[in-house]
Amino acid sequence: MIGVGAETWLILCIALPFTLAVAAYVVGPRANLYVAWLAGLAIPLASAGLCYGVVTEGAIRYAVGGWDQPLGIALHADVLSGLMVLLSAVVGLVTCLYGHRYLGGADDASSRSYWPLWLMLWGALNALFLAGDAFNVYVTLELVTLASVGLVAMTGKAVSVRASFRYLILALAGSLAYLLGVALLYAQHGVLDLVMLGEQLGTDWASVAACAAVTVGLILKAALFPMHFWLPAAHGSAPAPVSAVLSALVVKASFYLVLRYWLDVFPASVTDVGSFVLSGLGAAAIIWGSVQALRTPRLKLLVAYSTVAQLGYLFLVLPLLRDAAQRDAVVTGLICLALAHGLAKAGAFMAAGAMQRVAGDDGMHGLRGVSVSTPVAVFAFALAGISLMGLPPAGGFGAKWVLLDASIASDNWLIAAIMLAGGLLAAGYIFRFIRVAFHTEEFAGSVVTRHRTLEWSAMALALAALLMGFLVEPISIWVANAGAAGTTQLAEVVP
Amino acid sequence: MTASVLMPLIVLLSSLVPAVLIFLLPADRHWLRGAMSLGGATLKLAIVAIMLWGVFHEQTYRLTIPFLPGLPLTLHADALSMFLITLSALLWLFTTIYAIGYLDNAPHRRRFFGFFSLCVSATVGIALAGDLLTFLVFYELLTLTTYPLVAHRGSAKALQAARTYLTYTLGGGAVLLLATVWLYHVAGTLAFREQGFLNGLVAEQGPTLTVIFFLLIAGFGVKAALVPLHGWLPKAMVAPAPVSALLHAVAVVKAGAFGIVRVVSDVYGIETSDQMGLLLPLTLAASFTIVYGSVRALAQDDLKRRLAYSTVSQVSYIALGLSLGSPIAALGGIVHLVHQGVMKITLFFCAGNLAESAGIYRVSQMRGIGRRMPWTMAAFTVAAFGMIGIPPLAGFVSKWHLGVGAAAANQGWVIAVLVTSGLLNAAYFLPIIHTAWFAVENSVNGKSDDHKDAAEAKWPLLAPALFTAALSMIIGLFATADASPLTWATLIMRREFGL
Amino acid sequence: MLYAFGGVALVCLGLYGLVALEHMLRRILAVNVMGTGVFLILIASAARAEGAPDPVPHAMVLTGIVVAVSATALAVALACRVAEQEQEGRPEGEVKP
Amino acid sequence: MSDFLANILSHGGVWLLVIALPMTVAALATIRGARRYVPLLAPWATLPALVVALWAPAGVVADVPWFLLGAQFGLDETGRVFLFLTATIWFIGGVYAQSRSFRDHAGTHFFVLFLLTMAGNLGLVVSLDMASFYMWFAVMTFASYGLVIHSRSPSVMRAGRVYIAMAVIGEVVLFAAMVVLAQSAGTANFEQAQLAGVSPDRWRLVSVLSLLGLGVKAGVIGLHMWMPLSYRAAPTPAAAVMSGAMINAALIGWLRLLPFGQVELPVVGGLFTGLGLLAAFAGVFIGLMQRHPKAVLAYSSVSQMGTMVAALGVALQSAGRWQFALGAVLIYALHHALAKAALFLAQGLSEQAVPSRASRWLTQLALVMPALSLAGAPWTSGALAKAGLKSEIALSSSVWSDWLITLLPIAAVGTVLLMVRFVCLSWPGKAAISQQAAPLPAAISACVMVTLSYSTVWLWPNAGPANAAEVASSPKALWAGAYPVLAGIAIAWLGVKTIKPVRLAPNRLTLPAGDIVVLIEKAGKRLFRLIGKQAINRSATPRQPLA
Repeated sequence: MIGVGAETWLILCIALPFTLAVAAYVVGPRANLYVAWLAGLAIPLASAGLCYGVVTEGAIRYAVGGWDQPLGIALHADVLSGLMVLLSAVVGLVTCLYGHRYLGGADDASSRSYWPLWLMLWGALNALFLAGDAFNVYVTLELVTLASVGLVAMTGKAVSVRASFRYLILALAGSLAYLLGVALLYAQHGVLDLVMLGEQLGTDWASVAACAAVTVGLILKAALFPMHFWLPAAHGSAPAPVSAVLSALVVKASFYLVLRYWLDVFPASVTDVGSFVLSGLGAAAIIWGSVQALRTPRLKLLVAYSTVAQLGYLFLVLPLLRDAAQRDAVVTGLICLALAHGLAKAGAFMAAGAMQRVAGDDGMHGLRGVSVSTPVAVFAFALAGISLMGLPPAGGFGAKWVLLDASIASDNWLIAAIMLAGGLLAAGYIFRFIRVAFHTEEFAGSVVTRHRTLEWSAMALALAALLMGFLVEPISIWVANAGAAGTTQLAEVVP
Repeated sequence: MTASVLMPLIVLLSSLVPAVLIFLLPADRHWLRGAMSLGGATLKLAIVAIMLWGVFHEQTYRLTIPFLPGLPLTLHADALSMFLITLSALLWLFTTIYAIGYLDNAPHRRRFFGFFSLCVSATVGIALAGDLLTFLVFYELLTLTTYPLVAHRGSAKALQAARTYLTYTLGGGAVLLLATVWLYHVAGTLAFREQGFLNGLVAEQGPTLTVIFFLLIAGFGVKAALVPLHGWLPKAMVAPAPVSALLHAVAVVKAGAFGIVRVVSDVYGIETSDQMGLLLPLTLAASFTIVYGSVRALAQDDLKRRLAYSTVSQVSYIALGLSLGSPIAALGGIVHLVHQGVMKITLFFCAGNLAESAGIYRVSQMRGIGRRMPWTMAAFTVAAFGMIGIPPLAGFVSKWHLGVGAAAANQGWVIAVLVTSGLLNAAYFLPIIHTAWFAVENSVNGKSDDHKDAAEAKWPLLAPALFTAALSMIIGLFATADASPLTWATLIMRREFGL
Repeated sequence: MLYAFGGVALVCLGLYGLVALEHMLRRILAVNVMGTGVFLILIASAARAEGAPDPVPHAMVLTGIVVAVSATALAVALACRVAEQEQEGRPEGEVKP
Repeated sequence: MSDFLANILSHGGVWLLVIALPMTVAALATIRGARRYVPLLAPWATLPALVVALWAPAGVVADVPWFLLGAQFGLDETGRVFLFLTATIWFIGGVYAQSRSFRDHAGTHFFVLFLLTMAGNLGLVVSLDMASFYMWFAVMTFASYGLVIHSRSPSVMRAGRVYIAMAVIGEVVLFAAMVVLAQSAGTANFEQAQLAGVSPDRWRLVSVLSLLGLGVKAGVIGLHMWMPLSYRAAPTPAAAVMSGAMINAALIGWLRLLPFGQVELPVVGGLFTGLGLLAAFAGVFIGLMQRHPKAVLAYSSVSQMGTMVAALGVALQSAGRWQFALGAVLIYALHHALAKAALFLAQGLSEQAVPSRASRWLTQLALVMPALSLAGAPWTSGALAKAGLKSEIALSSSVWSDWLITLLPIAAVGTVLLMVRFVCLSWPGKAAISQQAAPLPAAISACVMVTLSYSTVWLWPNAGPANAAEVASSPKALWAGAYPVLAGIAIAWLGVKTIKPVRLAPNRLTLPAGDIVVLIEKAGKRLFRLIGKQAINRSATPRQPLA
């Protein structure tokens, strides 16, 4: 990172994956291995560089090609986006390893389309996290959608194709709702830059309507209850590395945008009613998702429903943002929760994939006693589960702690209670599987086709999620610093 | 300086590292695995011995690891933590020897010993926790690491028991988390301090603190098996004998009781909580548990189940002692932490021996087994007498101080509870002893086939049982000697009451 | 203003179609109708009281159309795949591409 | 020589020897090669205790602060009496158990339990602090369970159940008493506790609790049910040590625990006296209706202990004359212990086949002599003990003393009746002569016991009032000893001759041994059935064995 400015890393974060995606497409499956290695090393390096720069030097703004607003493409990196980029870097790195092994480097259609699509998705995600204006966000959002739909449909199985179609249509609808909101914003204020928009927005009906349109569009894509129905099918039917990325990163992208808008753009326009409606939906998502996860007959569906539930947390605590004293804590908690969930869920899906490989199927019944043949994967799943349950020392625990503290401080007891209940429900479905895995019944699947790389990739992510708890403190400091810096900036602007 | 940081770390790592290595080791390297387990246990014991000396001479051992904002993980060795850690280090060594013998040729040994070591690491963490958050972290880790042990056999019954266990303990953990966060919010700190850290807040935050107190007690009460939160314990009996031993004597139940001790003495302070009137409900709950557990134990024919209900009853002595608010009673409660552990682990070792060597699972199958397995039953007898509270065994020493403390607190009815409990303990232990030693094996109905070819258990199973039985006699017999648990507990009690 | 209301009407129509229609192709069309509505609103917002219209919304709509086209293409491709599989009569089976 | 002995005996380690030797011998049983020597060595394990009791200087105290809760062992005059009688009876009981027929039948484990019980009994005598006392008390109680149920027949098992249930109740109540006292006094040392200025309220509580706790051992009326059953169930040597030595554990417990001579407790003292008197009469009454000689002896113990409890009650009410009262009680205890042990041994002898006419005479003599002593006939030790006790009661300031003076002779008549009944029941018939080898150790030990029971009290230094021996030999005292005996024999003779049912159908006028325990068992069974039904229903679903 020495000698290289944070801007450079910023550009690289976006440019590298897109370039590699094109390269992978052009060169074809022969070079899969090299592409995988290159991507797995270079992009995380760039992401880490960016993140380091953001943390040490503060937020960065960059106008691509020197074109400034409103026509140019503004990039904006702060702690929030930096950490999200880092998350995608970590998950991406492991996904590269895992994907390479999972798809076996075979020269078939799925392998051929996987690498370009996945790298494109990675690039789109980075671009989305770093986008600085509302329209750019729309474009990257659509890019993410298209790439993810392609990945879901990759195997060509009927189930996944149907799921991907449904996903696509809903995602498009969500994007359009978002775009509608952007249109309203632009019509009124004539700017698209997120920071500038935030300074102009008020409580007038147009702002509120724009806020509503943007939020509805985003929560559709973030699969918040009751608009979650497309998610389990899409995530459950995709190949494991794809599911991991979808659950860990793609839905997180939409949530990131919600957070970004609510923090930077809408604070003035968001009404209490609105935030409590979202909170209520979040609560419903936690309960509904968990209950479904407790009932579903397939492991990957279980994990997918868990995503529905976990996303609920992110929305559950939004009302706490209204309390200025708790804002930093809540942001910290949300970031940590998003990161922890990203790592843990990617780990869980990868573990599920490894087990599915051995068992030939991810039906709960067929996985009985699977701990005999893939102990590492089961262990990884359990470790990831610890984070999902919010038990110490996992990142999920740290996040929950901070959020609980904030909700108690602002007297939101119901939110605290639901958070705790959600943890217990999560324990219910995680251990539902562990119980199956521990069953003494002779394991039906093959023991020969064990893939150590798959299992250990899952383990790496799960461990990362487990140790994420120790990052809560630094993150809280960064957020506090950024918050302090942000307010001074504002103070300069306002007079 | 460095030693003060290193020591707690080594104690923690001496079981954590073996655990990780065991998981990484190929499943068929039994010898190496055993060596690592035992090596770790021995190392831990040695370090603990050094730390004991240090803590006695007022040295500080403190290690902080940044964790949550403003709340680092703190490992801190004070007199109370050394108490639990010595118990767990010592009994871990025995249990490891026992488990190696017990699980000879059993499947999934790698998993078992891995989680076994993890479980002890969590216990060590609980013992060394310097604040409530650290305590909570290791407390939850303990829940998670014991689950695979309870479910170890993988039978439908074991899985069901493990599920019950998990439901109870995670529920308790959630309550605990809420209470801890709330307490942090109210007090702004969670670091344990002798005589509590809430003294200044009682005036303005009294009701809130009361609610938090009961939430905390409810949270810890699950593992400490306070009625009505005890339901998991008898079910968890399906686990293999070393696990039961660990659950009942060293780790889980002890963690709950230790949590109650910490809350009462180092969070609220015994005197403060007494002034706030928090202790009487705890006394009532503990008393009820003591009597209830014993009554339920009476009706059990299954040996381990009977022992489990006995644990329900006995562990509440600890809470009872703390709740009386008098130094002597607190002394009795704290010392029972170790005494109950040593005695109960003996009983479970013996129950395991009976099951393993003679296929005996029920009291009614034990007729005359004392002749065939005299050493096992001798150890059992000693421990059972200790549980009843017969001198010179460890249980008497605890009960004596509890009784004197109750009299000092002018709570005569607690003595009645102790007396009742002693009667009931006798009522469910003496028949076992009678059956084993004096009952004639009846060869009618072919029942004597139960243990026709039963011989004494092999030495890895027998030696730990005999040793802990001897220990429970020694710590009772020499209760007032230097370095006895009672002396150490006196030290703790002095510091807790600021005497 | 008229354009804007027309746009809103189109969005509503598209939304209704999205929710009510079953057939894949129709749903694709519904999304497109909705998209057109949004574009219309954007264009309408470009109108200014005096002088030339604001160019930015035009640029945005242009980009939006590109995105919409590619998305539609993907959707149609997926729809074709589904239709193929249904014709082969094994909707649950695996299809070799 | 004697200096040397005194030097050794005043060393604290001697207590270790007294207690540890029996346990060491018992521990030999775990060594395969040494096992067969255990029965042989058993009686000799009492030797250190005997030597200490006879020759150790008083006031030898060993503080053992690291033991239990800080223990103290030592010997005072009270302890000396009890140590002597305990060691003697155990020794002789041990010798009795050497009889070949018994030893072959009993096996090593009987002797192991015998030795453990012995250790407990000796230990509690020399313990001067509560925890150690309680410890040895418990060791004695639980080890003796094995002695009681030695023969394993169903009725014996029932006796064992009753014994252990009552004993445990006694144990835990005693625990409560000690705990309360230890707290109130701030010390667990008996002597310091008596001097600690504990409030009378606390003393009352402690006294009542100890009356219940130790009362089980002493057979205080209401808690006596186990006694007839266990004495009957236990083999002769065990019954002898139980009735002679172990029963006195209660007495020494009270002497150590209660504030005699320090605090006057009129109400509690009255309770002691009342219960004691009740026991003195009820024991006689129920004992007369027993069919088994050992049960008769058991009820006699109830009655005799009642007398002593009554005397203790009187002493509790008048602190002033305690030193003298103590002497009287000690002598009475010594007398009763030795005589009762002799009776049991003689009874055991009477059950054995005897080889010759001479040995039958010997048996008959062994039966009659201690019976007379217990009855308080002139020139017996009983006469001396009773005289001492009576004079002390007369001098006390208790409101009960007049009553006692009146009632005790009547109780003495009752004792005579009991003894007549006992002798009749165990009188060896003519047909019993056989040519089998004589149970020599048994015969010898019984005879020695009888002799001791006569001589010891007279020889005991400082026994009772200084001129007790002279007083007891005076014509007045002789008459006082003789008339209850004569009256009793006369009543017995008249009763058998005149009252038809007694003569014709003695078996219909009986009460079951253990009297109210039968009722309690019935009530318990009914209650258990009530509760048990639900429990059984619940456990009806077959449980898989757990591991």
